[in-house]
Amino acid sequence: MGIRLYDGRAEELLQAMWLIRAYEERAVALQAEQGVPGTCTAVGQEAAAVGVVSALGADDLILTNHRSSGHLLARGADPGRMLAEVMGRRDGYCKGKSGSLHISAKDLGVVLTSTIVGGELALATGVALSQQMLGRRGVVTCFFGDGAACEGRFHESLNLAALWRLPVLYVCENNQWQAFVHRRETMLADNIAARAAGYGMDTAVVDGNDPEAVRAAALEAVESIRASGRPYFLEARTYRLRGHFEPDDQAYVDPDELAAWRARDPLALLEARLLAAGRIDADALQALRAEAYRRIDAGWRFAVDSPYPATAELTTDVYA
Amino acid sequence: MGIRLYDGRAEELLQAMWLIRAYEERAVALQAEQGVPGTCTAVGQEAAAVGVVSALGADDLILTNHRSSGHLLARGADPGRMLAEVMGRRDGYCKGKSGSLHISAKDLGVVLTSTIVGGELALATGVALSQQMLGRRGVVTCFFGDGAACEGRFHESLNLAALWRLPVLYVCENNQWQAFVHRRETMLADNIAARAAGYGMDTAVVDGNDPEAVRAAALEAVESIRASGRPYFLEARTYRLRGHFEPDDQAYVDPDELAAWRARDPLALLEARLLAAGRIDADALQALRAEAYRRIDAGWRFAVDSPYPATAELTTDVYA
Amino acid sequence: MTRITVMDAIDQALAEEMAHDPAVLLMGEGVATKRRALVEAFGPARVRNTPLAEGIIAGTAVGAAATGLRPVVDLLFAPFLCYAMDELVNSAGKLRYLSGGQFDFPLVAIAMTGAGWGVGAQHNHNLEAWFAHAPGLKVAMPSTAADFKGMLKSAIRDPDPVLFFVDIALAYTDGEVPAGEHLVPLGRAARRREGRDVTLISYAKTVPVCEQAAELLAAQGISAEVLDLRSIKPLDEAAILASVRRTGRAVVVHEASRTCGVGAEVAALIGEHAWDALRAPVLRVTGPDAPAPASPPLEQAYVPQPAAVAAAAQRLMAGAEAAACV
Amino acid sequence: MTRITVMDAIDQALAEEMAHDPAVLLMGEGVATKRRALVEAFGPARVRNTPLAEGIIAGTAVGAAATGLRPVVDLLFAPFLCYAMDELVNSAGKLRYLSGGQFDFPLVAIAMTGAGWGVGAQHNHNLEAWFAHAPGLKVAMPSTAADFKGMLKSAIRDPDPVLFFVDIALAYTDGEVPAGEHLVPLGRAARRREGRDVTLISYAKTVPVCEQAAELLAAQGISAEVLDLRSIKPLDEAAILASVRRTGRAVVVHEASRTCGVGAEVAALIGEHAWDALRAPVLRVTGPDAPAPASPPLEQAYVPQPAAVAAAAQRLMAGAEAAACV
Ligand SMILES: Cc1ncc(C[n+]2csc(CCOP(=O)(O)OP(=O)(O)O)c2C)c(N)n1
Ligand SMILES: Cc1ncc(C[n+]2csc(CCOP(=O)(O)OP(=O)(O)O)c2C)c(N)n1
Ligand SMILES: [Mg+2]
Ligand SMILES: [Mg+2]
Repeated sequence: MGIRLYDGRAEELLQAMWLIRAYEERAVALQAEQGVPGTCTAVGQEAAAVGVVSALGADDLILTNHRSSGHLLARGADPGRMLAEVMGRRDGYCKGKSGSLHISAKDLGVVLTSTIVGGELALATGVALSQQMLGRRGVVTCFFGDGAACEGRFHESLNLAALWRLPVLYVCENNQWQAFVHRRETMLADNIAARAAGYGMDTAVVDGNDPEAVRAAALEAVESIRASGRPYFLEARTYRLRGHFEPDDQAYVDPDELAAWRARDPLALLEARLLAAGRIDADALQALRAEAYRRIDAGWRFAVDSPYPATAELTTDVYA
Repeated sequence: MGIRLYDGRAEELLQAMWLIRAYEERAVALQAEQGVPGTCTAVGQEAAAVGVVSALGADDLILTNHRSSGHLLARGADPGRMLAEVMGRRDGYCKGKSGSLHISAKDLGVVLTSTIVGGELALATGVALSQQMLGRRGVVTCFFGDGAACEGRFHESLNLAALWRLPVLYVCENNQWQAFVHRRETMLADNIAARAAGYGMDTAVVDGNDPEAVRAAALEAVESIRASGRPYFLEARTYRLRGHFEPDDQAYVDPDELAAWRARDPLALLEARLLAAGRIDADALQALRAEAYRRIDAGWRFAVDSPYPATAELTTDVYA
Repeated sequence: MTRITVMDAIDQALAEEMAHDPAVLLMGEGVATKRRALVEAFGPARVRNTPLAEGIIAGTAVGAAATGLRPVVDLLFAPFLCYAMDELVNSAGKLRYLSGGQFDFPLVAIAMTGAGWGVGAQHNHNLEAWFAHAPGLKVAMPSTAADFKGMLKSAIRDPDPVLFFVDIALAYTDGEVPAGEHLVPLGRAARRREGRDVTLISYAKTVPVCEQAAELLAAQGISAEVLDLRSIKPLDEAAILASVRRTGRAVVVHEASRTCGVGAEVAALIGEHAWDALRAPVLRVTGPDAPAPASPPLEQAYVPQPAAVAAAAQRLMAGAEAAACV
Repeated sequence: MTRITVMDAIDQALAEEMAHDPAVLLMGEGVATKRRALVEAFGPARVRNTPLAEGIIAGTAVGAAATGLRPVVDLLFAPFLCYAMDELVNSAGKLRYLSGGQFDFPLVAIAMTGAGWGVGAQHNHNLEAWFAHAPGLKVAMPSTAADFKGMLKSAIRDPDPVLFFVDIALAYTDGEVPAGEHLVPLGRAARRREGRDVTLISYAKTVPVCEQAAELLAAQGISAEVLDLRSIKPLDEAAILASVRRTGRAVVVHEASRTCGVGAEVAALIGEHAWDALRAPVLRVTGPDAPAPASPPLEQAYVPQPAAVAAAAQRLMAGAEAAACV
């Protein structure tokens, strides 16, 4: 499976979002029922991932973090190889060595995933410097959370990217949570984009639960970067509908807040809009969902059939 | 010698500034002529140091960095013990173990000096947390440079201080240089205070070469912190008139820029203003300068008479 | 005596020390969320969630420690300490010395470490040797619930900065903890099993591994002593040397990577100071010089196994030549 | 052969490698100010002053290395590496492995280290053991101008991340450097002096200390071999073992703190693999487990001295018992 490119039809976006949702449901079930290691799910954040990734071209690169499944799947990653990686199998994207937390897929341009919060921010400037110095056209999209925006690297990365005019699209998925701490407990300001503007880059804040809005904002951002050579900051306001890392009972979450955001589930929102506007019918919707679950089923079968790596792999890949 | 408190008369400020200037001239000469280790001099920045420190009370605390002599001397530090420290003698403020780069003087409330750029920013929040939790009144003044404002800790420190309402007076001495790199090469913005405002604290920018202006701004800042319990950010715009660390030929400095700032030497500016307004006469000025040099001479004699620490000191003070 | 898990032992230590000394406070990403009982008992000012920024969490602790508080910071997983090295090493470890003794730094930094959760090398890296190598710090890494409680309490009362590592494989194991005030001093090893022929020296999760190896060895008529270092710095040199002087042989075991690990230090120390008593080389059984993989079977292979420890001891018993061909 | 200083050797290596490979670039706080000749030769895009932020300098290097460039970063003084540990250790050291080999990280991080300038422990801290302990990194620490040049060139060409330490006491010493292309491989020790009775093993500034100690010993009829490790990781185990197998005795010398230092590793290795050949314990002569003081006489006392090294060797010659009473 290769890089997935989008022409922007709503069905494409919805399809990608359902693939992510179905993938996460499987990952949750595998953890709960089969003792597969837990994962950080992107449930609730599908629109942000798909909206941004759908705006990227084949040359563009992506850096992501611990909550990467949406970015990977939207980019065309094979759910089978992702599940194999989560399960520590040989056919995972990283031979099972990464597990769920640092999946990179170089062929898809998803490079240098770091689960150190802030890690992706520190590496993105270097990837963008390569693009700039080697005359490559692709924009470097760096996904990170509101938590990462508290790390010093946020400041250092944005300052350098602005100063050196590096082609970075910073995408902050502000999902209101930083593991078990609410964003409100970590910063006075309500939005992160305002800070980014202080470094001298253009910024936008978008409803992260509306994939069409995110896509439009991301297209504008990418265009701006290609035209100006300067970085751009896009904040997608969204919500982490499940816990931080499976399993997580979310006992610490304010039920009203959670309910309010559940009512804004990005898949339901998009479906309702499309149905209301007659842009899709119920049968097509049904088929699209079924296809997503079918693909995840097939992926899961692939993953369980994949063997564990040989013990000798313990010490390979350390050095070139 | 104890903490020096100021009633705000211009002679007081000028006297403190001359003491710093005379001290630095001696430190430069000792390095050049006697092989004493080099220092980071505060020549050109005397007004910023004296203006801020003169606004502090006896309970207030100071954190400083590698370029600390102005802050220490303004606070009442004994030039003899400072020179002894620079020379690695037993009677230095830190028994000779610090050398010039990390001089603390707990008795004066000058605590936890770190020469790691950004170090003072990371420690200041903790000192302020102690003040807050232990019900102490003193404001924590944290001196740092425009370079430190590039480190991630700047972001982390300001964010936390604003969030936890810590009584920190951040004083950025923006002296246009970060060792051998001009500030322009490190950030797009021209001033640092604008960024600080983004964390949710009051800010002010002041002419760092005018001690009366700095003092007025610092008094307002301290008052604001005491009243609101919230941090405050004060940027003093000034210039490093000598090199980064002695010896330094400043070959990399734009001569026009240097000349323009030399013309704004803070001591000369204040003297001219006082003379013009009849607030001081030439004799008093002369006496005041002579006294500064006399005190530095006496300090130097004290320092050279101080023995080196015993070799056993190599491994004392590591643990409590 | 009551039987509690290591996690509960840590909770008890925190609660007791917060009750014992109002200067103690706890900070970290999620500590107030995860330890509601402490928040309720001691209030939100003393149990603080923080922004996601290890550097300033540690820096705040260091600054607070020097000026009257006794902070405990939970930095979550050991690799995240990489963001706090300046504060821990350059400030907490050096500013007492560089200031000529003007400041003390009574703080504890807790971090989880070690294989067991399949989370990979950015969450699992045994870094205790770094902090042992850096001056001015102390390092504790217990293996039993009782020691977790007693050493954490001692660490909180200690006037110096202590890195306190929690091996995640031990976190939910349980053990007997004495009732009432229970303090275990830093710097003292514990003999977990007596033996005559060889000393197995270890700490944290590989202590039980050594105990199992000792069982295997016993079945072969080899009497192995098991020494739990508990404290990496200060290191209980006297206990190490006394044991090896008796047995004449030693295997040092830990999960951390071999090169410049604690095992190197212990082996070098024994060589220097118990040379005359040694009947065979000191061997090391350690994790590899590789990052920790996430894949469960690989992760298990990363951890020293009882059979490997027993095999090393057997080689020592078979004679120096066999031992040298490792 | 021409005689140049270590600083010039570094300059030459940088200039030659930048000419040799257009992917090489140099970044750091002040590199463009201090190395005008390189800026003129290769342009400002390839020789870049940076903001004062070690973390992002290192992170940028790591990201760039994985995607086609070969960055060299000057991080100034070793303690400042504390701000870049995540990028160096968690990213450069681990992401090759964690990605299943998808990325290479051909980068060099240069840092000054060691006593000599009276600048105190926040500018002077020998941290090479940390990076040897962390997986996936290489560590070079030469002692001669020729090696500084030849090893820096090799480090820049190496596909893996290399920490390259410059002992400040050596920076302005000079030495012969071969004309023309001069590459010294990583991972190979150099015998600086042949000897029969004892091997003095060291690196960086303490290599000349060992050479002086060997002179002192020669005057007493003791023939000391001096081995310069040059590369801390990979470590030239074969050379170490071969020498000790010949002499039967070893003293390991470095300025870094003792606990868990490189000396511990070398001593442990020798014990494990040359036990049968050892005629006496392996001794260490190292800097203390204390921060480095600024005071000039204290700072000198921090550094291992020739007399101390010679005394250790004499104790070994006097017999194992004397040696063990250190
Ligand atoms: C440096 C570091 N600190 C802490 C963690 C543990 N951790 C993993 S994800 C996470 C929350 C991250 O919050 P955010 O950046 O907002 O991303 P989100 O999980 O919400 O997508 C934390 C604390 C980590 N992986 N790295
Ligand atoms: C973390 C760190 N990086 C680099 C240095 C070396 N250094 C010492 S002072 C200095 C410049 C600091 O600039 P700034 O913060 O503006 O303070 P100034 O020297 O101008 O007063 C540098 C790069 C250091 N001490 N610490
Ligand atoms: Mg978040
Ligand atoms: Mg400056």
